Amino acid sequence: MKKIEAIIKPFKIEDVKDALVEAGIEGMTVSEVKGYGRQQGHSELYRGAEYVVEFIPKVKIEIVVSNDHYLELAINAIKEHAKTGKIGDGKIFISDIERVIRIRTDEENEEAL
Amino acid sequence: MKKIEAIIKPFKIEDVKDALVEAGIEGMTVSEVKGYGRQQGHSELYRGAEYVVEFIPKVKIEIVVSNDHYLELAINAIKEHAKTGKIGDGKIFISDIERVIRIRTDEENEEAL
Amino acid sequence: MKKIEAIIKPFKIEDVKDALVEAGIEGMTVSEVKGYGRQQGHSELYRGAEYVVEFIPKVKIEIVVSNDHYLELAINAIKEHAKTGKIGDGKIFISDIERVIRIRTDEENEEAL
Amino acid sequence: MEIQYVLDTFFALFAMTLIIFMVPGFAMLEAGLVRTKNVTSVLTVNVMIYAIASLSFLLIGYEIAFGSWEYQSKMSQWAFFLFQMAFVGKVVNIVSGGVSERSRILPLALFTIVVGAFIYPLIVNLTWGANSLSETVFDISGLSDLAGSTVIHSTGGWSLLAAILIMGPRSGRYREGKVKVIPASNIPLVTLGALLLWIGWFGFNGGSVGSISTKESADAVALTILNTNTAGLAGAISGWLLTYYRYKKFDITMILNGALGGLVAITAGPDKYDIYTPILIGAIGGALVIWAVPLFDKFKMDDPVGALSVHLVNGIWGTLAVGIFIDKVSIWSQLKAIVGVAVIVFPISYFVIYTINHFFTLRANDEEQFDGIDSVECGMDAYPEFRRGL
Amino acid sequence: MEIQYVLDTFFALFAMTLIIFMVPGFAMLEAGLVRTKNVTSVLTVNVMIYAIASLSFLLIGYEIAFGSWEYQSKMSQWAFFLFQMAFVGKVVNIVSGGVSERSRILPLALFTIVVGAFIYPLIVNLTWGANSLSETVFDISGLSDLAGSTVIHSTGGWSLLAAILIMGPRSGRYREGKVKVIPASNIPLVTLGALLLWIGWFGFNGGSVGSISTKESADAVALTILNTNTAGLAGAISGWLLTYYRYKKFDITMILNGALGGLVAITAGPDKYDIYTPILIGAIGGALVIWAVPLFDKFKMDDPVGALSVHLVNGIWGTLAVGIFIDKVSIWSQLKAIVGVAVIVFPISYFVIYTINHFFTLRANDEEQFDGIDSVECGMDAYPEFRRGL
Amino acid sequence: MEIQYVLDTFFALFAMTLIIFMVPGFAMLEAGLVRTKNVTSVLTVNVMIYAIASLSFLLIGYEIAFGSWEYQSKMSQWAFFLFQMAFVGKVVNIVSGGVSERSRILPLALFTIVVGAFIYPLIVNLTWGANSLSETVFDISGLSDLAGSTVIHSTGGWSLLAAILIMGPRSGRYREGKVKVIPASNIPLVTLGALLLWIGWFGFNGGSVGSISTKESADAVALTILNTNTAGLAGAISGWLLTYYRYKKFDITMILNGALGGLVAITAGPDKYDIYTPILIGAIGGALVIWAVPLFDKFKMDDPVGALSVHLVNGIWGTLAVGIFIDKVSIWSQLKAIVGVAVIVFPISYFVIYTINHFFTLRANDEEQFDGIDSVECGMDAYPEFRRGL
Ligand SMILES: Nc1ncnc2c1ncn2[C@@H]1O[C@H](COP(=O)(O)OP(=O)(O)O)[C@@H](O)[C@H]1O
Ligand SMILES: Nc1ncnc2c1ncn2[C@@H]1O[C@H](COP(=O)(O)OP(=O)(O)O)[C@@H](O)[C@H]1O
Ligand SMILES: Nc1ncnc2c1ncn2[C@@H]1O[C@H](COP(=O)(O)OP(=O)(O)O)[C@@H](O)[C@H]1O
Repeated sequence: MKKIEAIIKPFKIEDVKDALVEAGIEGMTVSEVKGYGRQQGHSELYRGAEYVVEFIPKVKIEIVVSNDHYLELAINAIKEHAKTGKIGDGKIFISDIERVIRIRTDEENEEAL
Repeated sequence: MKKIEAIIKPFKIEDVKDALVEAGIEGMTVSEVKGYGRQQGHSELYRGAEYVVEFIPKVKIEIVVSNDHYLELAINAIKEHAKTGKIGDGKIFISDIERVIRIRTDEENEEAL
Repeated sequence: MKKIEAIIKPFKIEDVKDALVEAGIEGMTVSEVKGYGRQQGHSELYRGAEYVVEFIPKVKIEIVVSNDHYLELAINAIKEHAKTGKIGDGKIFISDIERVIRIRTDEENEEAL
Repeated sequence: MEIQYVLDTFFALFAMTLIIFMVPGFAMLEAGLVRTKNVTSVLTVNVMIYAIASLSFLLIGYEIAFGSWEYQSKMSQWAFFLFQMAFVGKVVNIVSGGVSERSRILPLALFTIVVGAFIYPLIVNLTWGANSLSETVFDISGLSDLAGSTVIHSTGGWSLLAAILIMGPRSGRYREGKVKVIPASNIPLVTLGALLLWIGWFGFNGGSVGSISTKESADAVALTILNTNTAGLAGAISGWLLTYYRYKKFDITMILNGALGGLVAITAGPDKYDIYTPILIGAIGGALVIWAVPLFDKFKMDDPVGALSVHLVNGIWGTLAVGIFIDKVSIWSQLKAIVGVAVIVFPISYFVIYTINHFFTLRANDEEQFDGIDSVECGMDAYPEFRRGL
Repeated sequence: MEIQYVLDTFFALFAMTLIIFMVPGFAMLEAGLVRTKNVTSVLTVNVMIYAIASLSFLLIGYEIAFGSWEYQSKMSQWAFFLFQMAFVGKVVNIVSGGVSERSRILPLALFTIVVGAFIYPLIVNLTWGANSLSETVFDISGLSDLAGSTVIHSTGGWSLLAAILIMGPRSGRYREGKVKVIPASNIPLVTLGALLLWIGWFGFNGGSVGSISTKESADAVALTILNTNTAGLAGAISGWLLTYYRYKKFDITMILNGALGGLVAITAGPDKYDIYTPILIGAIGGALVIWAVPLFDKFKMDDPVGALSVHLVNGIWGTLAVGIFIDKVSIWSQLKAIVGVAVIVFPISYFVIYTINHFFTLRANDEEQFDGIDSVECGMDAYPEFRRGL
Repeated sequence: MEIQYVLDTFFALFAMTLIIFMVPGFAMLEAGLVRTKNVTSVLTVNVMIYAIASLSFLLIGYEIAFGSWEYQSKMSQWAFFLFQMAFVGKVVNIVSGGVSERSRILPLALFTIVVGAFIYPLIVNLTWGANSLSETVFDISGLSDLAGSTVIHSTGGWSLLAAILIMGPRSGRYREGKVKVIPASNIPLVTLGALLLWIGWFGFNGGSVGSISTKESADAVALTILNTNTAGLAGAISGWLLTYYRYKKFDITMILNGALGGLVAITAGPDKYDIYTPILIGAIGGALVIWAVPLFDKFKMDDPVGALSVHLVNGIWGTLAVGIFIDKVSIWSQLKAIVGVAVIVFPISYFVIYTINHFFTLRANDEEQFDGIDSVECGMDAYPEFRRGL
């Protein structure tokens, strides 16, 4: 089983979620993070002084999938719908998951997804 | 060493933490996330229009354990105390950790846990 | 490719970020978490009753690096700049990443970092 | 006589002060109703409106409205001015509230000058003031409107209608035939703001009686405040029952909008009713809000704070109500004035806003709206330390 | 004479307006003290109380309390009514505050009708008003209570006691013999609310003098406001010193509750003391709050806002204090009235709440409490964009 | 005569009430301007200042200022006291605001006693009051200062200067020659607070006329309030134009500080100007704030709320302005008083704060500042459920 972690721009989350659901991905976990990268933060003004907010709000999506088929579907859905072409679109990281348990039913692995 | 990531219902966090501590797990990291899955979001009302909040608040617990003994203890503690039997109880994901460092002492791996 | 997850004290984030950037690490993702460990939470007062806030605010830094050179650089930067010597300095976890994609360009792996 | 002069001056200052509480009132109400990313700009606009509209009225508008600074002599002319000045900003507040979350600040400031210096003073001139068009076809001075159901609220409402037609809805609000719900970000502020407005209304309507220094006028003031309050109570309750009846939930934004609707509706004649009629007028006012809010949405007239429903719809209803319930007041004079104000204010506002929009672009574009007006126009978050959820 | 009529009318309207600031005052105080998940419902309840209690008093309660609308002729009857009406909601506010975070809205609304139309008017009748039971054993009109230490605050307190006994504590509040601390969610709102209440008290007590139009009454009003304020100051300071002495920390919720305790305690006789006695009365008032808050917790009487300690305990203390410090006032009449109000209000309230509870279930169940009353009853978050922490 | 006594008493109480709205005004303004981790302690300090300063003035200060309780007989002595008492806390508010986010509470409380009981009463004695040093070289009673540009605002400003010099900046504020920006945490509170202060100013300045009971005094009061308001409007607009001109953004904290600067500047003579001069005085006042805020930062005088710029700079400017614009007022008397107050208040304050600091350590250390004064001093978060962002 694989875990996909994608860091995307916050305003893309609705589109990406819809695309994932359409691709048959039924579960995901989302959290707010801040990113630091090539994209520059925006400058704010306060009492006559300007300053740069360095960490940029991003959304992180975590999806665990049971096989390569869904892996590719998910990656493609994210790539397609999170892209704006402008710097800061984010990254996708894939890693290995050894075991999955559904708490409600004690089901394990593929069945738990 | 293994990493346990558990997504649970927020109001179970106290119970689960107590159970983990009792099982001898001394450290954990917790964060708020939003989940999307089979559990349906609740509907809210605003100025005469109803709408559904799709992402449901969940809590994510991350625990790194040094061996299978603690792994099983932790999994059981979570399974037992996070279960309500109703949809949306959440999932447990297990993956591999290669190396651990305790920043304060520079200790590594088992000793760092 | 490796993923570094470091849990540190919140007021160290600026220093650590600067050190990482100096070490040539160009991207990272940061989030707020709460920690439970040996460090004791502080006590608060409310209407004549004292109580302990058990979960302590921490910051989690996630960095994916392409090779061992950067891995060591990053670990050292974190170890050095997050250390206060007092309990609760936090931990660094290292794990494996199989694949990385930059959403904007479709570049993969080393090129995507 | 001197003592009457003193008392009426004191009373005007008291009433004025209550109305000024409507400045934080509107500011908090609107800041609570919009999303956090637009809060700073909404607050900036509210402060700016008070400053610019009042100063425009001082420098230009007052003399247009009342002919001269010596318009009256029964109280201190400064107190009379202050009381009148307190009204001006409210007209623009109605407009700015209804177009919030998508409007740029500078063009709004320009429009504020025009309203404070010309549009509102013109309407006051024709109704409460110098009456320069008397005995022409535009003579609407037959209007019976104690504190401005038409003069203030409808005037603001027609201007807002023009602004909404020109600016369009917030981006993403109407998609594929569906209304996207955009919830208020801070309900305590909404409540605080609405309650401050409510209190301000005592000054608005009570002060409009114009004198407290005789037994009769003291009674009139007290009755006015009583009836004003009663209509607010009834509007809240009718808003409450109607939403509860339909949704089995309590929607405090609608309850408060209902109360405000009731308050607008009573404003034309609180000194004229017995103490029970305002229950009916206010309850209908509240019901009109509950009915109008989704209606305007159906026509894709996006109004984040419900200003059209509260001020325009109930401004009309309240003005008609005086004609309906009070024998001595002709419903035809009321209708004539309602229409008269509409045909003056709407086209002028439309023209002015259209022109301003042409040179300065009132509407923030979609990307700016996504990022929030605060970051584009103010460079300042309203709540920078509070983490914004998904 | 006419000028006195005018002045007293004006003054009553001024005092009434200050009291109405207590509506946002209570709303903000309570919204700040409860958890974010219950804020919308607390605000809804506060607005609803003002609307329903006032309208009930207008339609039914006022005539029960004062016999007829012509009760007095020294000021505009409408002003007199408005001033009296401003009190009613406060009684229910005391109750709703003390049972917040676990009560459903509809049954509270029903109880509000009963209090506004019957229970509170009955107590007023017996003390300040028509005095229908005069010369019976229930005659408590010997009570000396300027602005309601007993009539308002104890009445609300006894009702609240009944409500708490029937409803029980918030779920999870008392576990295995330990008190679970549930911190306030928004301290600025708590502070704003308490300070608005404080200002409202000037109107409450000052206005209760009933006239300002002679030299003597003007002095009495000024002394009343001075003493009211002083007791608040002293209550704050004593609350402050006592918590600091015990915990070496400054607990602003206790400081503010101390101030409110002092204000309740002075309310029975601020016109009668010299200018130093209120320091003592207020300081004891503040101390009583600090002492009573943990005490009620010991008896598992869960009161999220400290209403029992502020209003009931200090309502009793303040009423006794007049008997203690003022020669002309008999402490026995005071005691008789305290007990009289208790034996009238507590059983009636218990019966009414019990009955309402039987048909409509006042208490939200554990799951609803966990999710928050807002989502169950209002379907609306108070702060939907602010992410709630663990 | 009696009716004048009544009217002036009533008016003083009205004015006093408006000033008390400045208590929540300052509290909300400062709570909004500091970081969330210091909000509870800022609120605690604000409440404490009101309690302690007022009580110190009641017990000691008033007689120092005015010689005796029988100082005047034209209105109720209690009303006169209340009006004067309402001023005291403001002086300390200026100080506490300017040193917030780094000061401990207890030493501030001690300083509050000294200001309320001695320093401020001394200055009042020399200017508005008993004038004990008349015909000495310290006689500054030639000062023309209606409501305290010098007596209140400069006094507070000089004390604050002493405090800032002794305490130093917030830790981390000036690093390697750069100013670290520390944004306000809650802009709606800032706005609410500033607007409440604005309204309070009507009472401050209007009430300082001292009487409303004749035609002349009624005119003077109304003119005073009009001019006060106008200067605020002009200050807001000038603050707005200047920041917009430089940064192409709207900075509401500067707009509001500009308004407050204008209000401070007009305070010395609002009864003396015609209705247009305040536009100039206020606009310059606003501009001075915009210019002074970065200037004080250049000298590393860290003032989170801009109190030096608003109160000290404009206190001086406002006092001079009367000398400049009003023929009858000598600019030399004004200058003498400005300097006189400076050489009295600054050294005394410096000495007192230095001594307090020696025994009780005013400044929280770096670690405490990092954690926030709330957790160290109050043990209580202002917003415990809102998750604090990075
Ligand atoms: N090496 C990395 N490790 C973890 N997160 C990263 C890394 N590089 C980038 N990110 C995340 O991806 C986001 C986008 O990266 P950025 O360099 O700004 O743009 P782009 O991905 O378009 O090149 C960052 O804000 C950060 O959250
Ligand atoms: N494939 C997945 N990847 C990541 N998180 C998931 C996945 N499936 C479910 N989750 C998380 O688990 C939570 C519970 O899942 P849900 O399907 O609602 O109920 P249940 O686990 O009882 O079947 C979701 O809200 C989501 O946070
Ligand atoms: N086994 C673990 N799994 C996950 N997170 C951990 C673990 N142990 C510690 N942590 C995180 O590291 C933080 C610091 O740990 P703590 O035991 O308090 O101090 P120290 O690291 O100095 O021994 C904790 O607050 C928690 O967030």
